[in-house]
Amino acid sequence: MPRHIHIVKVHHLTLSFPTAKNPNPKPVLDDVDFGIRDGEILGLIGNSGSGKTMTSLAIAGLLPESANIDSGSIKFAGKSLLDMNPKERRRMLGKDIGMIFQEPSTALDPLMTCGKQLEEVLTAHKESVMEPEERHKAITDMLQTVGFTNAEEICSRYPHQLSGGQRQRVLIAGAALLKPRLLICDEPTSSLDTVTTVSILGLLKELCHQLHMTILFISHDLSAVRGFCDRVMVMKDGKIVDKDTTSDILNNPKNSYTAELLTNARLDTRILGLTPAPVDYESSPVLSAKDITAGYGRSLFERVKKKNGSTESDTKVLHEVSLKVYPNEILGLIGGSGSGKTTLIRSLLGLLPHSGTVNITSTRVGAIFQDPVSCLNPAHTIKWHLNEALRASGKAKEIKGDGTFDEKRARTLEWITGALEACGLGAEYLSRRPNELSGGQRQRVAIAMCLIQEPSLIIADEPFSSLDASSSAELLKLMTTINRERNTAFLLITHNIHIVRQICPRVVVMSNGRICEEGNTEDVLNDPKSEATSALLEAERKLHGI
Amino acid sequence: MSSANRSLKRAPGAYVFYIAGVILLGIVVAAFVVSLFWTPFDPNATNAGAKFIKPCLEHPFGTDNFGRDLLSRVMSASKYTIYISVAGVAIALILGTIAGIPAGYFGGYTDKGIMLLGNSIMCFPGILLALVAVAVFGASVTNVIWALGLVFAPTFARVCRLGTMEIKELDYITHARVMGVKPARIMTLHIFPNLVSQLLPATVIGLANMTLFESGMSYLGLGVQPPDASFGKLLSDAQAYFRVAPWLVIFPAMMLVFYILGLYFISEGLRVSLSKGGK
Amino acid sequence: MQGKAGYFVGKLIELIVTLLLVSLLVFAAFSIIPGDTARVMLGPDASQAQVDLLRTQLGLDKPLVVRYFSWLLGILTFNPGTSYAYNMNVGTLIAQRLPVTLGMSAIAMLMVILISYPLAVLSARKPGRLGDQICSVIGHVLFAIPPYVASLLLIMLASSVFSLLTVGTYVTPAEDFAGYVGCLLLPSFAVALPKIAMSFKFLRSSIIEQRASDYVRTSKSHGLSDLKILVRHVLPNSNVSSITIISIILSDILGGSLIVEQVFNLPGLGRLLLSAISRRDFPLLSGIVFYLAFITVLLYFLSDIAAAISDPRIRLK
Amino acid sequence: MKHLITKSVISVMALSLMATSFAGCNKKPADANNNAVVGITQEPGIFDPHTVVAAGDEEIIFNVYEGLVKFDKDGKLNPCLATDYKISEDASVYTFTIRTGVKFHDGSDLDANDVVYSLKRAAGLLESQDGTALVSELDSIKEVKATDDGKVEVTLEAGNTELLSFFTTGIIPEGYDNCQAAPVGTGPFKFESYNPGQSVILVKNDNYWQKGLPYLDKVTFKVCADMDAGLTELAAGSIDIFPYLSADRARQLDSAKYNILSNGSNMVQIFALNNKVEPLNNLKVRQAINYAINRTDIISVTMDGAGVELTTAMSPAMGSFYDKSLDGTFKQDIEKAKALMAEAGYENGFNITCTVPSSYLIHVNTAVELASELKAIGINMEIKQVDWATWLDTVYSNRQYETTVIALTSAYAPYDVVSRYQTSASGNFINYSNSEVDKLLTDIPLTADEKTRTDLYHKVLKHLTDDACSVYIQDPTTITAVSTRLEGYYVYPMYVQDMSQVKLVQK
Repeated sequence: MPRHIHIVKVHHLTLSFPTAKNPNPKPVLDDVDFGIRDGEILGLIGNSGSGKTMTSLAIAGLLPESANIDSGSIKFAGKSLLDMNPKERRRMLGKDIGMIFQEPSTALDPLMTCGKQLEEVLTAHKESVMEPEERHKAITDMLQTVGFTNAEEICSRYPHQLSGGQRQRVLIAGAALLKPRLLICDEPTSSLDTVTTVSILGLLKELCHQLHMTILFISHDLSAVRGFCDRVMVMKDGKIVDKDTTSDILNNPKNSYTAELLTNARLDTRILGLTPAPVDYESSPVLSAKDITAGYGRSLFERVKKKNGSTESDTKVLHEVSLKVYPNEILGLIGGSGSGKTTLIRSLLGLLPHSGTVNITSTRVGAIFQDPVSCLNPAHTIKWHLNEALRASGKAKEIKGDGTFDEKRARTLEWITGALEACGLGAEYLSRRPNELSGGQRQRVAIAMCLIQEPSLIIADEPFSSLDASSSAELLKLMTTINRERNTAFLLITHNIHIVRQICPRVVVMSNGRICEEGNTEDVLNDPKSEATSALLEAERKLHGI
Repeated sequence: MSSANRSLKRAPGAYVFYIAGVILLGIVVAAFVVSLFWTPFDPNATNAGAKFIKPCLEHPFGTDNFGRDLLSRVMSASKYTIYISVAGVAIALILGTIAGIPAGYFGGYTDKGIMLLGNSIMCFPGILLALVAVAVFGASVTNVIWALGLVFAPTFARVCRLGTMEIKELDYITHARVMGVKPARIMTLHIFPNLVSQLLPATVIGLANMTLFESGMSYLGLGVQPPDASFGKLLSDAQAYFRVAPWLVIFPAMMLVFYILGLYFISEGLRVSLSKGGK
Repeated sequence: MQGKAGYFVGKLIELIVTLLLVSLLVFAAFSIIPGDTARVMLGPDASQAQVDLLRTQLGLDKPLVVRYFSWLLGILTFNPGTSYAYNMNVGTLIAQRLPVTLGMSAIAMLMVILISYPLAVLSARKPGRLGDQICSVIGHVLFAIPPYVASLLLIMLASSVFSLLTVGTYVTPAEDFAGYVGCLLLPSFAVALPKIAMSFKFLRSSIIEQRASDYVRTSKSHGLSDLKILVRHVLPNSNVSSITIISIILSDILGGSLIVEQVFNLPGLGRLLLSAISRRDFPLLSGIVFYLAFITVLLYFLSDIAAAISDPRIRLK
Repeated sequence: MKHLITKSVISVMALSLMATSFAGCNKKPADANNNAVVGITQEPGIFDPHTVVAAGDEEIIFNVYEGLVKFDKDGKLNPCLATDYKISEDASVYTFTIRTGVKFHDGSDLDANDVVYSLKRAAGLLESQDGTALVSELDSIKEVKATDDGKVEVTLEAGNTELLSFFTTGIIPEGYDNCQAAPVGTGPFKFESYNPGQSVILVKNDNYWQKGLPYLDKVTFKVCADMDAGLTELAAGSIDIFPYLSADRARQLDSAKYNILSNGSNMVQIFALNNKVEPLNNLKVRQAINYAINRTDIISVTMDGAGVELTTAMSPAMGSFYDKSLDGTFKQDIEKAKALMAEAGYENGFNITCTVPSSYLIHVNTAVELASELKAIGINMEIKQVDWATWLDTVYSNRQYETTVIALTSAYAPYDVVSRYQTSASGNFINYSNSEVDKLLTDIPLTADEKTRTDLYHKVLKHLTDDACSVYIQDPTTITAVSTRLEGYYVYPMYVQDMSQVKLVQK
């Protein structure tokens, strides 16, 4: 085994948060022992609460005040970090150790221009006395390095004027400005979309080579380390449970927990064999939308200004989108973030003012949404939800029929229980409240509410993005079952190309508020005609190895 | 996020506030409940021969310039203080909810109109508005309650409006709209129950503020009518004699502060525990 | 920055509309006051003919709409008419009293800022420590003491312990500025006390919140010292969120000083207001109420503007 | 603007609007300049001698304007701007000889034309006026004219022996109509300035016709919010004279620094019962109420004992016109009161409302004490506070009330005290009606003989007491603190501050 130069050596580190009441709590880090080799990209994987962030904060010296290091040591380039005084450790930050974090939207001071914030990195370290011009040059150079062509302009912008990806680049520029030897990246991509993620990871890798930096890459997503990290460590409950090269971890996991993580990350194997109902494209569509154009409201003054002849299109999010969904069809709708998918859905559902026409044959359209947390009203029971759906459908009278109050109630109950059971949940769930249910169960209740209304079309807006792989698979199964058995069409919005491949006979790709490509799923995905589709496929391939 | 949570945990826990608040409020409420059945003396019975008796066994809180027993008066004053603050808050709450939820739900011109009205009311220093309202309609307990209710309604309307604006963006409301539920039903059955957690601390703090206002108005002679009294009225009556009979100021002030502080502590406890639970 | 200009214009229009509505409310409120102004002025023994004559002289017989517009015009040109009771220009009367109320509010506000700000910064440095907890508990207690009770206690304290401060003798600023400030110190403090607590509580939690925010973590990772983070990031951000609170506090102080000046025997707007109420002095009453509301609206407007200037995020909605 | 109001309406004790308390301060005592500061508790407003209403204004302008006659400290009328006067046999023509050598503050000389103008203005006889008297008692003047020999002849519509005291009305220069903004009179002090809410400043009239007077160069009437504010200022030495103190406050003052003067105030505090409403129209009920209350206790809790008990409509300050034989008529006797209630058919009592003006603490407190005492005979009295404007409107003008508590003040003239009990009198807000009293009141002004007149007054008072027309409570004592550095200050039986005699104590 070749000897490596470890830039960081964490030696049997144990860390806990003792309180007055509980002086000996369960350690947050338990005997963590590892090294980071000079120049490598080390992945640190684990679920939330596994201690990966604490590990990185311990290295950086940014642990909360209440944290107590019970034993162990951390060496950085041979120097013991824990023996240094706080001032010395602070000086190392930015200069020797750089950090970037998960949420680029809040990681920059909203009141300060990006240029000024980057300048602080330089002024904070007195050793590097620089003239203002020099500082400015260093900053613009670094901004160019991280991929900005308009570095000067970025300097004078406020954070809210930049996109998420741009902000993350600015943060990377800040972290890399003094060319630290170690860059700690704490989930830098988890709030970014696939395409941006790929580009940020590419940038980090490039910086790593260009500036000879070592990267500690923290993520909860095993698939994100593919093709990026050299080595991967897996953490669970404050312990490092697995440590190996990336390819071994991904292809040949020795540890059972790693294997479990890996299976959970893979949806594709579980949904093989789901077959959607056959579609008759000759019949009249259940939904046909023509020339939908929509945008968000503007203030009175902007509207006044508009009349004086400035640009018209900037607040429009959708441009003349036309769309048809046929009976029994599961239509996939894909596109990057900001492509206008959600706006389209809201327009179709009549929640947004828009121009153009929407024709829906069925009286009701069902809808399920992305966030399982907010899809049900936390103040009411499941039974109330189903009753409300029944009431709103206008069929309540019909269901209740005639008879005594008790008879009516029994019939209603039977009806809503039937809908719930069709979604795989028993009658015992009726009296529960949403916070007692898991995300997948809540989405099922949402579907049950749709079923009560007996719609011919259900619009599903990214229903899987917040669910884990097994729940997603269950939900997909349910959707295809409903599709087959109840002849319900679906309009499925997703960013997950696997799913589209598996269950959608037809797919529509959106980009910049327009439909850029549509057709048979096989044709579109195997032979993309538009750049947007290609970019989506490329990012997916890089990230998930498809 | 994590460190914010931690600093909250290290602050005195919600239960400390609860206990302190319940004890303080409990004293006042106990005085109120007991006064409904029994007071040591008739709170309004004067006795010129027993003026300005210092606190003693027979009169634990002393007597006032009419020779009335202050303990009995304080006990019966708690009735008016509690009644005015509770009724006033109820009115403010009802008005605020009726105005605030539609403003937040519909947005646009409905919102602009309602908020403009609310802002206009808030433009007057609260006490000024209450004073003028009572001056216009006459000084009586009912009018004080209405005036205070009106003054406080915009505060509740704001809470409701902001809460509604947040909640209406949530998927379950969107879902209800897609299902075709009528706006009135969405606002009352879907949104309102979820506002309760936000309205609760606002209500408790509103009770405390209402008491402060009421005592200020009583001080200016525009509140409860003699010989009855609220804490504020007792205080304003006592001020003429506070050098001769400081106990006339001390005991009502103590009860007033107990009541307000008790409410503050409970609202603080509610706020802390709700913000923890909301995570 | 063009967006900002639009924002300002929008706020200005909002200000004007609010003021119009306020004026309508004021006028409506005083139009429904029971009690005939002319009758009150003339006393019980005057004949109906005399009362009617006076009503005509005062213009009280004209339709409501006409009276509203003539009143509005007067009040907007700072010429709200002649007080019935004092037989003097309302503007002059208010101008004479304004130094007391405004001076008191200004001193109280200064006290609020000077006391609560450093305390909040110190307290938030180590939240949960003994000092912080003592400050918080004292803050709660102060919050629960009505200003006039505080005035009373302060007078007791000042007279018995210090016997230094001049209480009760008002000096105009033109006569003796130091004396003017001196006689307002104690009443201002009484008004300021609960607001110090309020501002402390808000600033403290705002600073704690800002210190826990992501950009502070970023700045830490950039190697900035705690002091620099506090001065350059935490305080500016908590200031932005405090602007609204400050304007609310100011408006409360204005209202509180109306009561406290009664206790301290200061010839301020509060006393004028009460005498105007009891004498049904409509021009005076409406003038005071409208101008006080005007000051408040202006405060809110200025706080919106200040927030917009200091926060680059506030632009178009 | 015209203030057409009678002088004798109701003005009320200048007791505190709101009772507040104050602490001492260390301001230097008023310096040894030849001036004095008087504390007042009512905001001044009107300085026109003919439209003035509030007692608080009258006490100030007493020093600025003078009438043909003037009261002295004992309540006696002395010639002033008239050196002499004659009243005709039927009391319908008053003839005044005008003093010569008197100068107005603006430098012009006083002559008969000024007097004619002033009296006509007060009586509403000027051509520019509509005939309504500014001073309502002078309404009965038919004509005022100057005779050739510098005398002024006033002709009345009917004989009235009681009118002389109203010729104290201030005399102003002929044609002058700006008394509100710039008062001009002949008094010992000239009007200097008025700062609303703060002070009225008067300066010495160097040309005053009484040689040697006044002694002081400057008098400042300083507005204090209430009694306690005044007390603070006294303690601080920033005011020299402060009237209307309560007994317990006066006791707190340092006797080395202040002399305490007390005197009856010629006021009648009354628990007014509306004689027209049930059950107060029943004599027995009214008598029962009179027997049920304890005047000593009321004076004790409201005035700290500083008041004179009353059982009839006149204050003992009125001298011989007051009927001493009525003293002690209604001594508290609960049993008797209960018996009377039973006789009237109210053995179980009844509910009643007392409408009091909220700005007068003494009356509110009296009502509280009354309510407590009336409980003993089963009367539940609810107190309803209203502001002064509402009180005037509903209680005094429209008489829509059951009971109220108020202090009746009057000019220092016995007729002014009792005339309101005439059935048709506008001031008869208790709706009292007794034909014998009406007759007596018609006779009094026509009776020239003082002895007979005194007798008639006693008869009126006896009727009022026998009919228990209302409950007369007390004549509150006026207590005034005067700095020991001043002398020559006297408490008048009427509501004035005479500063002309006040001078510094010579060391």
